[in-house]
Amino acid sequence: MFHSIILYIVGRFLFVFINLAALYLLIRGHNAPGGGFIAGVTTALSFVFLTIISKSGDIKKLLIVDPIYVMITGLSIVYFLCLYPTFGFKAVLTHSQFTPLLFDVGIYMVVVGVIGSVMSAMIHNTEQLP
Amino acid sequence: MGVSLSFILDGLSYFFGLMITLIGALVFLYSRYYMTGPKEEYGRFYMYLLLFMGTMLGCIFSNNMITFFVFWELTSIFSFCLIGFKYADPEHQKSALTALVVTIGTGLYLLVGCVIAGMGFHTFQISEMVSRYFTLPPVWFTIMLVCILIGAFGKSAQFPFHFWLPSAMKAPVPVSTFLHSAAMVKLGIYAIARFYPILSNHPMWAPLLITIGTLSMTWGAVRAVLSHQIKEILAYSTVSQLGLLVLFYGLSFHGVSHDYFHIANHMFYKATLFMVAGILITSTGIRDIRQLKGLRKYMPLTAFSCAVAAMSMAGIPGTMGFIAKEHILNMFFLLIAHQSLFFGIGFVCFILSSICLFAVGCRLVIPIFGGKKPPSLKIVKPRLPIQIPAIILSSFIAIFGIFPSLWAFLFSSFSVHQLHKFPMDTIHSVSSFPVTKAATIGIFLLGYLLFRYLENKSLSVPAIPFPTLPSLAKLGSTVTHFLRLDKPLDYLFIVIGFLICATGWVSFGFHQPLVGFISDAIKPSMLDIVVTSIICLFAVATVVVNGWIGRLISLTTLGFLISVYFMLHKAPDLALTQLLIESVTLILLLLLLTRFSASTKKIDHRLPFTSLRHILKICISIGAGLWIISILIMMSGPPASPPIGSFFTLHSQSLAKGLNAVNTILVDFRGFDTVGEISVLVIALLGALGLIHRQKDLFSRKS
Amino acid sequence: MTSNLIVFPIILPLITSILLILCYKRLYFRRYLSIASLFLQMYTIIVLTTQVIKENTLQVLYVGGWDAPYGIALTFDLLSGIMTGICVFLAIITLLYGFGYTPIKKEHLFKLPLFFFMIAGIQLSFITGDLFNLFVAFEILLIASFGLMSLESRSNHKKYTYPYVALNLVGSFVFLVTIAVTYRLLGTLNFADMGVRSHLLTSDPRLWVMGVMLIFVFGLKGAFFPLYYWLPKSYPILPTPTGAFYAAMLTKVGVYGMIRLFGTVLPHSLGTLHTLVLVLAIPTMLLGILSAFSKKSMRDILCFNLISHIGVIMMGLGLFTKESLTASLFYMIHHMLVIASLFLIAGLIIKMKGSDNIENIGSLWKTSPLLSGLFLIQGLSLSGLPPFSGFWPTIGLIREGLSQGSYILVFSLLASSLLTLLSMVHILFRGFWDTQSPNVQKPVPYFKPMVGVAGILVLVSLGLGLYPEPVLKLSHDATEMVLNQKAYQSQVLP
Amino acid sequence: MSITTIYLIGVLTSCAIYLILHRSLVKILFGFGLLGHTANLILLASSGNPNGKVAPIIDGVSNSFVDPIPQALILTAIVIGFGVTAYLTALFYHIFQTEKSSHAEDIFPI
Repeated sequence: MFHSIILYIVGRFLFVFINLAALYLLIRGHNAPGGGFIAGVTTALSFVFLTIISKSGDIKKLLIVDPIYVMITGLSIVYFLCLYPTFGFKAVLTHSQFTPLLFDVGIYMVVVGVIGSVMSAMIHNTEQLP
Repeated sequence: MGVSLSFILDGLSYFFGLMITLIGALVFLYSRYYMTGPKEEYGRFYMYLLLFMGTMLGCIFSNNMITFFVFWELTSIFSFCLIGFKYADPEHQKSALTALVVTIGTGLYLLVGCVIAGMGFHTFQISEMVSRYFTLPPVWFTIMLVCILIGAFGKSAQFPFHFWLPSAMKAPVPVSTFLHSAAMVKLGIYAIARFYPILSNHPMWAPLLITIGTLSMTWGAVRAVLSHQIKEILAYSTVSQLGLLVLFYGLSFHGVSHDYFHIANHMFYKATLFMVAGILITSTGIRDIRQLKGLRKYMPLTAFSCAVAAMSMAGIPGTMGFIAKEHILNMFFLLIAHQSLFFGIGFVCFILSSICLFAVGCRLVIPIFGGKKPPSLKIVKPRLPIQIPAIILSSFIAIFGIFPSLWAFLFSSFSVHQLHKFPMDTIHSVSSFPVTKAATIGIFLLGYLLFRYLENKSLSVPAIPFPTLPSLAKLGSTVTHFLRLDKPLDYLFIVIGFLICATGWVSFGFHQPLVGFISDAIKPSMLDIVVTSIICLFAVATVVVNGWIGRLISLTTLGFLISVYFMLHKAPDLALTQLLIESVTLILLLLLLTRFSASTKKIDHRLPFTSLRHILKICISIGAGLWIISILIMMSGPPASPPIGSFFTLHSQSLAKGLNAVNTILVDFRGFDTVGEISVLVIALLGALGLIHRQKDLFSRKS
Repeated sequence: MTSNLIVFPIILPLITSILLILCYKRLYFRRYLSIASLFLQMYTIIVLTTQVIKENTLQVLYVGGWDAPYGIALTFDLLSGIMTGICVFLAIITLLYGFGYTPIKKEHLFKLPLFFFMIAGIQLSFITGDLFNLFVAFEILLIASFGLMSLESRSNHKKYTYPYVALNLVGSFVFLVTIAVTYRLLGTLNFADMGVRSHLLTSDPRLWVMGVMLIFVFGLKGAFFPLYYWLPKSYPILPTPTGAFYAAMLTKVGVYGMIRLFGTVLPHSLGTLHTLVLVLAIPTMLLGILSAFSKKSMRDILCFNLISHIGVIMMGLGLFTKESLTASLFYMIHHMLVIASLFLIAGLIIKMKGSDNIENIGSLWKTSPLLSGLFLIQGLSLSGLPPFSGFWPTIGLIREGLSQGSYILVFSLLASSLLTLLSMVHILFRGFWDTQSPNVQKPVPYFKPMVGVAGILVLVSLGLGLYPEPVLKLSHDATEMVLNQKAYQSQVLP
Repeated sequence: MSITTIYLIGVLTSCAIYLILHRSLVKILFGFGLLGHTANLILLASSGNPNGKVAPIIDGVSNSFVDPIPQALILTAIVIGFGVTAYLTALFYHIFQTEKSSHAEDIFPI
């Protein structure tokens, strides 16, 4: 869309930086402001940003996989975490040691997937139109 | 619920059951030769007729008020099917509809009556009600009485509801024979007889029955004389006779005598006449009696049965009708002599209707069968079997008319305690009162004169219009239009307006607490004032700025400012989320609007929205603001109980192993909400993709 | 106490929808999977309900192991059992029917996933015991229903999704405001805890405001009088199988919310609120049905009938006695079955004649007697005539209406019943009896199993009419459970 | 809650309702966005007075926190609101595309 080589190089640098920040937000979410949703939106924003300044304008290429699959993986993690405690005869969604983080990761993936998909669809289709 | 399938087997139900099966059987025989048409229609006709007869019997034998009502309504439904048997004809549809609406509509009153009876007597069993006390206030008893009687009147075509019966004459003749002489219309009479022991003590009983009965008797007889279509004549005379029966029950204080005789009389002669009418219609194809002449040579048997039946209708000696008429005349004289002159009005009406019916009887026999057949009239001679049922019925009329003691012998054991008078007086073939004799002779004379007078006149009465489906459709469109259901743009106005009115009414209704609460509102800090004013400014800007770019900028800035506001209110998670989501939304909206800005700009100069709508818009939005302010003021009062929030800040660390209470709530304490929330995201995405992409583009990796 | 089974009616459809998205290429497998999942769900519901009946107490699940009122409690009582059970039953019926209705190649990939998400939302709203969770449940089912509507309607009809979306978004906004008011006022979101705390302040005007706002929220979902605008133009744009499910279930969620909140949560002494519902019931009953006469399409007519019958249910709700609520509940069960089957019948007509405009069909009485019979039975049933299923609750409602002296309501009930009959007769005359109507298209032989599926539904509702006792008892017990606030609170709050 | 918050929310509601009653779909879209913000602020208002309290992040020092429940609810509401916005955007995208107009009168003739 707005392709320029300098912007793109800076963008790639920023992209890595933003994603590191997102990772940080994700991990510390349980103890400080942050968490899966915030991190997810951050990552998704970085992808959107990169897409807009990149040549092809396709998030799907950048993400390697279709964001829908990212979303489904995240959703599966969350639903699995819902059911997982029932095997140990605990109430649904009872958390143990690492599961809160995993839960956040699930949310993170869903958010990345959803925002990525909807943005890619909008960009893709608005370009296609006359 | 106290609804059970229990049956009542007493003289009353036996009698009605017997009569209905008798006439039913004859009608079945008759329709075998009457009905013509394809085989499957035939089968359908018999199916309806059988179902109808079954429900009739069910109604008569049921002891439970609710099952009684169930069968009652079922008879209406099957009669609807029977009347609308020739379904494709709009006229037939109209009559079927009229019958359905009247009988079901009045049936609903009966339902109300039944329910009240169940409430008052604490049982739905009719047989038990007689021996119980009505526990509700007396006014309920009156309502129950009126409701049950309305039901009965509707079914037996009494005065304000009588119009469905003549209109139902579009049905095939066997249907009219069965439904409109013998079975369905008698159901109302049956209901009156059935509830006589329960209801007749009420002071409203007699006046209601007498008034309605007299009105329908007279009106029916007058209309019968003035009609020319043979089935219409019969229908109106049925209305008249049913009115007479209703009147009869109203006049019978402290027990009824010989009601079976009257009912059987009417059933026999009316069924005969309908069958004769059917024979006439099939063999000549003509319904107007003015065109029929000199038929006796071609169908002597029919002429005979018609004559007997018509004589019974006219009340000529030797028929059941004569005895019945004398009986009622006697009753009137006794009442006038012993009770009051008030019954004189009823008496006069009775005489009047008897005169009319005499004339009708003459009209049905003398011009049709007497005289010479005009050559233009084409006749197919009726076959013998089709004439047999009418002959059987007419011979009953003659036999019981000549030997009334035979009737008494056969049916005296059918009398029911609490309904009938005991001991019953015997029926005489000739009355002992000289006044009665005089009155009878007077009726004959005047009736014959009336017949002669009307012979060469053709009077007609205009039909009363009945609201039908098209008029309902018109009303429906008016309602739809008035409610603005066809204007999607107005929906939001109405719904938000209602919200403001409904809740505003409550929250403004309590002034005092509001005033109390507002004093609790805390003083804002300077920073607060500045931030909120800037947010307000941008909110207003979003509304007033021209062009979508300006609006979008205002809206986004507002979103960022709200995250500042969240920060001020000690909500860092919210601030962060708001900031990020606002950016994503901005990009999303930009993607949408950059594409479509051209098309939106194009159509900007157009007629301004109607000013009324604009004013309304301003009013509603200001109202909404005031509404929310009133709610917030109310909320700013002290909480009624301590909120559970402090639990989480206390235990977040120990129980959920997290320091950020908001996050522990989201992930742990109320994690299920979060599961739902991300499902919502996924759902919204699926919906959005379905709208943006075409089906084949989904899941494709190509761009 | 871990009765984890409670969560299965919610989590099973969620997982199913993930699987359905994943195996988007195996068209037939998707169909088998969805039906199998629904049957499994049905099984869990039956197990739960029998447990509830056997122990005569509700089942509670504290999600995450956090006791109420701090965590989210899912509660499953007899009312939830009835509602979830019917939901799954109707989902099975409409899906099976839909498989015949839409050719497999033309079925949108996201239809089944969205449908299952919607079921999850509906079931969650029947099961949850937490106000905010109820909001989430509503959002799940609403957005899924938006999505499904815009997915399944024809391209030029998709715009009619907008009024539906807009009005429901306003409803969501008000729901959020209500939650804020509730939390500020009572300091809790759990139903049982709300019940305990609201009993302390029955004279507080703030409780009234909260109640009225709740009536707005649920009334909007349940299509009460001035709030039903979203309904008549949105349901008819759906293909009939989906439309049948929407018509049967979605409004009932709102009604369920009313029953739950006014029966279980709020003090029963808030008589003014009940009166408000009663006052709204009259125009809902009458205006709804009157508008039906102005419509030509069978589905339009059915939608307006639907509104009118919501009014009938509201009447029982507003009278607010045990008997009237029982009648309402029974009526609701009856109505879900009947309206769904009528939609399915309309679908068959569309398949046969290419349209459900009653002016254009005609002569069905002659050509397809089976269909006519089904329609006649359900039409009479819809108008509450005996001996069909609508009749039994009508008796109860009349009785309660009379004993509370609400004559106008009884009258409107009877009038709406008669008018419903007329509107059914209207369809019968134009659509079935008339033979002159020009056919839009040549009649297409319909897929036989579809008639069978619709027939099953008709048979069930016929059975309900002829032998109402078990369901009557069930709804009576359910009402008793709903109204027994003390038991609910002691069960949920440890 | 403070009086400024009350007025702020009042103004926001008025503006939002004014926008969603508008004839242009773009403005309606903005209106719903604004309405979402308003709902969040109202939810926040239910947590009461924030003065003298700290954010609900346990630091071991302070013991007077603002109520975390409304914040958690708002987070959920924001996410749901985003979902709704995304869907609405797509719906309007579709409407613009098929109707070639963003004016409600063209789409639903009066």
